[in-house]
Amino acid sequence: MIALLLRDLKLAVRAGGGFGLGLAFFLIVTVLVPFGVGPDTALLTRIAPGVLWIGALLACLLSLDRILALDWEDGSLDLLATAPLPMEGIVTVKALAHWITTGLPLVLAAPVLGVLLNLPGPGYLWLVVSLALGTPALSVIGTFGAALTVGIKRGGLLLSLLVLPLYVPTLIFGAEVARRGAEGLAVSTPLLMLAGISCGVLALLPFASAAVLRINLR
Amino acid sequence: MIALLLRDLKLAVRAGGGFGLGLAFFLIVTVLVPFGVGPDTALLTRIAPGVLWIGALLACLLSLDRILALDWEDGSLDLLATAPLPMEGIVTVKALAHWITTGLPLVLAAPVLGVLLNLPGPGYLWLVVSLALGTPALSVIGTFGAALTVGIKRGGLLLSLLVLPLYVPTLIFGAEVARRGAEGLAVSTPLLMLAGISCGVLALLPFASAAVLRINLR
Amino acid sequence: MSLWEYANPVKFIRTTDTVLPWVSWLALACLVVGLVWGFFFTPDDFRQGSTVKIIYLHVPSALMAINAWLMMLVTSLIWIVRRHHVSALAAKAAAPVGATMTVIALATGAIWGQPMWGTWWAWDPRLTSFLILFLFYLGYMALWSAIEDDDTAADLTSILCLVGSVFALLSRYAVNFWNQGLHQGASLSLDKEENVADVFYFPLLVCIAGFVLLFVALVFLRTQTEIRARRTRALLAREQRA
Amino acid sequence: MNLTVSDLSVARGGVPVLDGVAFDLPPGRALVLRGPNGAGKTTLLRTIAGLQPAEAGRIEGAEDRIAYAGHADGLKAMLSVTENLAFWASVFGTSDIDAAVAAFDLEELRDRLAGTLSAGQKRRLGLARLMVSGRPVWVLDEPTVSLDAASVALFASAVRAHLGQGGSAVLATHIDLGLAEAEVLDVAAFRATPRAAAADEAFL
Amino acid sequence: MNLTVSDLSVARGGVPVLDGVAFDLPPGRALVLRGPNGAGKTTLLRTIAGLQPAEAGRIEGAEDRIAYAGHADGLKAMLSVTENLAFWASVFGTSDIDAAVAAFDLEELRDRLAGTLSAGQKRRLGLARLMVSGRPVWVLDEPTVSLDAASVALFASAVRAHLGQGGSAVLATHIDLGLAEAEVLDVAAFRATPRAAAADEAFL
Amino acid sequence: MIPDLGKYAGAVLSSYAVSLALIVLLVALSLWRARRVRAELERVEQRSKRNG
Ligand code: HEM
Ligand SMILES: Nc1ncnc2c1ncn2[C@@H]1O[C@H](COP(=O)(O)OP(=O)(O)OP(=O)(O)O)[C@@H](O)[C@H]1O
Ligand SMILES: Nc1ncnc2c1ncn2[C@@H]1O[C@H](COP(=O)(O)OP(=O)(O)OP(=O)(O)O)[C@@H](O)[C@H]1O
Ligand SMILES: [Mg+2]
Ligand SMILES: [Mg+2]
Repeated sequence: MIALLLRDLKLAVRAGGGFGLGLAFFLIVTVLVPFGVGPDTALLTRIAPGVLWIGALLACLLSLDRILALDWEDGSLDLLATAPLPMEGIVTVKALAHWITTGLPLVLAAPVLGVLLNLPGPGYLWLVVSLALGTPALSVIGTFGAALTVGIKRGGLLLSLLVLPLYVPTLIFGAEVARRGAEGLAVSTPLLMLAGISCGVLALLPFASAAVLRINLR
Repeated sequence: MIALLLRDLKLAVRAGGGFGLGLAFFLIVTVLVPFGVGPDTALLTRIAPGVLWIGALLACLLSLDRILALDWEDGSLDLLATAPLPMEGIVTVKALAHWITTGLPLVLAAPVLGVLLNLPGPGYLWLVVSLALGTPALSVIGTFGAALTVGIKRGGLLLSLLVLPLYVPTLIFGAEVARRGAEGLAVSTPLLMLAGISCGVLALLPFASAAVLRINLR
Repeated sequence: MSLWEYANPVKFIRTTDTVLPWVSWLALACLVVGLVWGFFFTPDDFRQGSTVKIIYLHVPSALMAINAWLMMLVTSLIWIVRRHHVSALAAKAAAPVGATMTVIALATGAIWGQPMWGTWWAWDPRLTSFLILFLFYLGYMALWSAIEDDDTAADLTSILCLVGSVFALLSRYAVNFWNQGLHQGASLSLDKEENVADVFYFPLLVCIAGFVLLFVALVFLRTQTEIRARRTRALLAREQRA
Repeated sequence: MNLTVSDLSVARGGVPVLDGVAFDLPPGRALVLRGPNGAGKTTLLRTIAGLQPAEAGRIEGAEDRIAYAGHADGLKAMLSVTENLAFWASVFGTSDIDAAVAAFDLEELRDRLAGTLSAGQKRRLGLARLMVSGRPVWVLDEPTVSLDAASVALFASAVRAHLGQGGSAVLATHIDLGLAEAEVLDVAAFRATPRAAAADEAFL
Repeated sequence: MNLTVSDLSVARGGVPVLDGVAFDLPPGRALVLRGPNGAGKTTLLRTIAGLQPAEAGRIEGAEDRIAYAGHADGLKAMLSVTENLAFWASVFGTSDIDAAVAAFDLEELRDRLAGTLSAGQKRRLGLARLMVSGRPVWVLDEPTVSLDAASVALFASAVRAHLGQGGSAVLATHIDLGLAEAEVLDVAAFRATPRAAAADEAFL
Repeated sequence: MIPDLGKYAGAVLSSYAVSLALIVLLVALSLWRARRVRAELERVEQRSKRNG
């Protein structure tokens, strides 16, 4: 398992798809939004938490197809399936590697990008907290989607389509935490919901992903 | 050339990466935005043109890696390069096929999605006009990016990073046309600029894409 | 003797080896003198108070950020037209320096903006186009690192640099059109009336000289490094075949 | 422990391909599958390796004992030869890769990225993976594709050494491997009668 | 028109692989390249096909006359056999695909999606593409990988027919193709002396 | 020693700190990599000289 995690991280760093790129995409989405909606600062401040969450979500989404598809294409997945690792372990490790290369950097970078969108002062803490709680769920759900679409060539777009609806609850509560935090309101309810979703997803979805992957392999 | 166009369209329809998916992604992004920024109607009306443009841009972006990478992986691109077609023709046809499968449906669907975001009445016409003028440029620029990253395994994220800054001028003028249109202001200056960019890009960039592709193939 | 002789890697390393210490020490001297002069021995501005001291970092880094890209554009063109390896490697070497300069300009600008405009960041055209420039740097460096074959990478990145420059210019106009800014216009030109007061002007000039020299020194050093790395790879490849 | 296949039916893409396949493979023996293109060798091997379910019949002695090598090698282009092997070794809980490197003449290529190898060199690396897996039953689908005569001989002696240590092997191939001692099974004999797949039966 | 290669040097990944390759291939003749794994056959063929530049030397009579088939077949999994062939036919400006279908025994598979073919069937389809290209010089890299004996014979007779019509062929292979009349060129003889590639020379 | 920066002390000092830190980081990284690459090259050159 650890060997698999290390290999995935090594590949992410070497193959130029690692830490930097997800981050850069996040940055770019955040930068594009003002170009789209106009430079009005008050307006940007209002939509900042939502935009940052959507940006993080999209950055995650774009890198999902690297989780399993590469291993599928070159046949490693077949070989891993015949190796003495439980399929549940494989998908969990893959999700973890994805989170480390994508989710974690996003959490760390979000405050800096908050500046670009004039996020109000108290928002930073809650933005980081909500992302830290939410991105693991995004990775796990994404792995499920990747497992669903693994046989499909360049299923990137289909993958996004399948995964986006699954992301909605996480997005709603995550963005709600960030927004309420930015406006100085109480955040406990959405925060609890977000934490609940994350825990539930982390505990249960790997089994579904493993089942789906087994079906796709045959 | 026509054979290539027809083949690409056929593949887009059959391989499940065609008309529907780009559109669906566009739809989902538009739907996610209210979840992210909150359901305030006045706010949504203000950001509607920008959000629609950004959604279109991202939908385009996500499908870029299908333009050339699939053909590269299965060796067709090598074979096409030895076929009696000029490389410039190949990249132009590829961009055209991408536009027909992605840009065109977005143009047609944008008014419907405008309703979801309370786009004000006069905005519809200019939204459609700006997208119709802008999306061909997005496809051509995207093909350039795809040609740059074609040798790189799952270069999807890198592709986005390279292409997004190139999209900035198109996005600014396009969204400006749509926004001014929605607010009932004069649109002629940004419209002219948008048209100028599109024409310039269409006329010149295929040569750069062909050069880049030749380098990548060797 | 033609200038192109310096495009020979060996010759380049030999020449820069003699020049590099001079440039480095000069850069250090200029930076120390300029910054110390600016920080300790200039008065506060009547409007901006002590924040005016930020100018000694902000303006030189902003200038270098743009000029580094221009230099990359020129060297990329040289590579495309004349295929001198040093030229491509110099472009590669300059990119991280330019990117750092851009970050410094952005960071000092943001820190300056907080007291002056009451906000860290505004979507002012000048600021925005710098952010876009930063994105171009990121993409350029990412492309370099993603391609294994050196010459292919040089070819592709120089074309990206060319195309990117055109789009960066376009963005500049687009951004200008999109938003009228807060940022002051250029006032460093020699012929204009409203130059900054001389008290600020001279230390600023020293700082600019320091940044330019620092840039030159870093590019020399990093180009040497790239050449050596390339040479190591070539030697190893030869060894492997033997 | 023998690998025993009895009355096995396999299907691909919902179409039954082979019916009533049966064989028994004791340790120390090799079985070569033959048959024309499209006969169903790949399908059979994937079923034995547990990558797809059987339509009918039983496979015994396969659970957790199989090292499979298919048409694709599962190499990571951006990892070196050593790294690729070491990864599979640690996945399979073994650690010694030197024997495998030596057996397939990869010494000189140790530090090369797998992506820069030639077709035959890649294949050798893919086969070396079998040795680090430490599994007793090798299930190989056209293992000698792209290999030159010398490498085929290397491969044959690796298989022979594996058999000598009490392992066994099932191989599908079109060419002569120089494994005289191996039994040959022609899968064309088991060609399925045209009928619906199990999954379709409910609709007929 | 002959395909004339003179004093050709080819490199892969910046490393010179072959030096001083020279041959002359008149119409109606075939040339078989041999050499151990990693000798540089693929590199040589790609250079001849114009997919990568030569380090030095000249290739004449190749421009727009070559049909290349490499390790990958360039098939679209979601198009049927007929559609795949028809596409390449119209790209090369020919239109008759029936001869190719017949020559490679694809009649029965005509309407199957290429993705559902077995390895050998895919390869046959890939080779059938050569016939619809209408190009006189075939440049083939290990064309018989995955083919069974019957298909190899089909391939050999297709090559022979092509030669009979005044075409020519350069093939790299490790196995015997049954093309007795072909000349053999062992590329191992042209192994490059260890030196830097042209691109690296400036650095040495 | 440090001049009176008034209410803007934080801004001025932090911008100096950030910029100098970035410059020092860049210079240090460049020097470090230059050293490493130079040593590596020397090693390889020695070896290839010894081997002829
Ligand atoms: C993050 C944001 C900023 C960026 C990217 C930025 C960029 C630049 C650039 C590129 C220049 C050189 C332009 C030229 O000489 O033509 C410049 C000059 C200057 N900037 Fe900024 N700036 C930023 C924020 C600020 C802020 C907040 C202030 C102060 C309120 C400021 C004050 C100045 C001054 C006084 C100059 C010198 C102008 C001159 O005389 O040339 N900048 N800036
Ligand atoms: N979706 C499908 N529908 C119908 N037939 C299919 C489908 N997928 C595969 N087949 C057929 O199943 C058969 C078995 O294929 P398999 O890959 O097992 O053959 P093989 O013996 O490995 O051949 P080769 O020697 O060419 O590799 C082939 O005839 C193939 O055409
Ligand atoms: N980036 C690289 N660096 C060093 N050597 C390389 C690189 N890429 C390829 N090579 C070597 O170039 C040689 C030629 O490879 P090529 O694929 O042409 O061989 P081949 O004759 O086709 O072999 P095979 O029969 O295995 O297909 C091989 O020895 C390979 O290892
Ligand atoms: Mg098979
Ligand atoms: Mg080869």
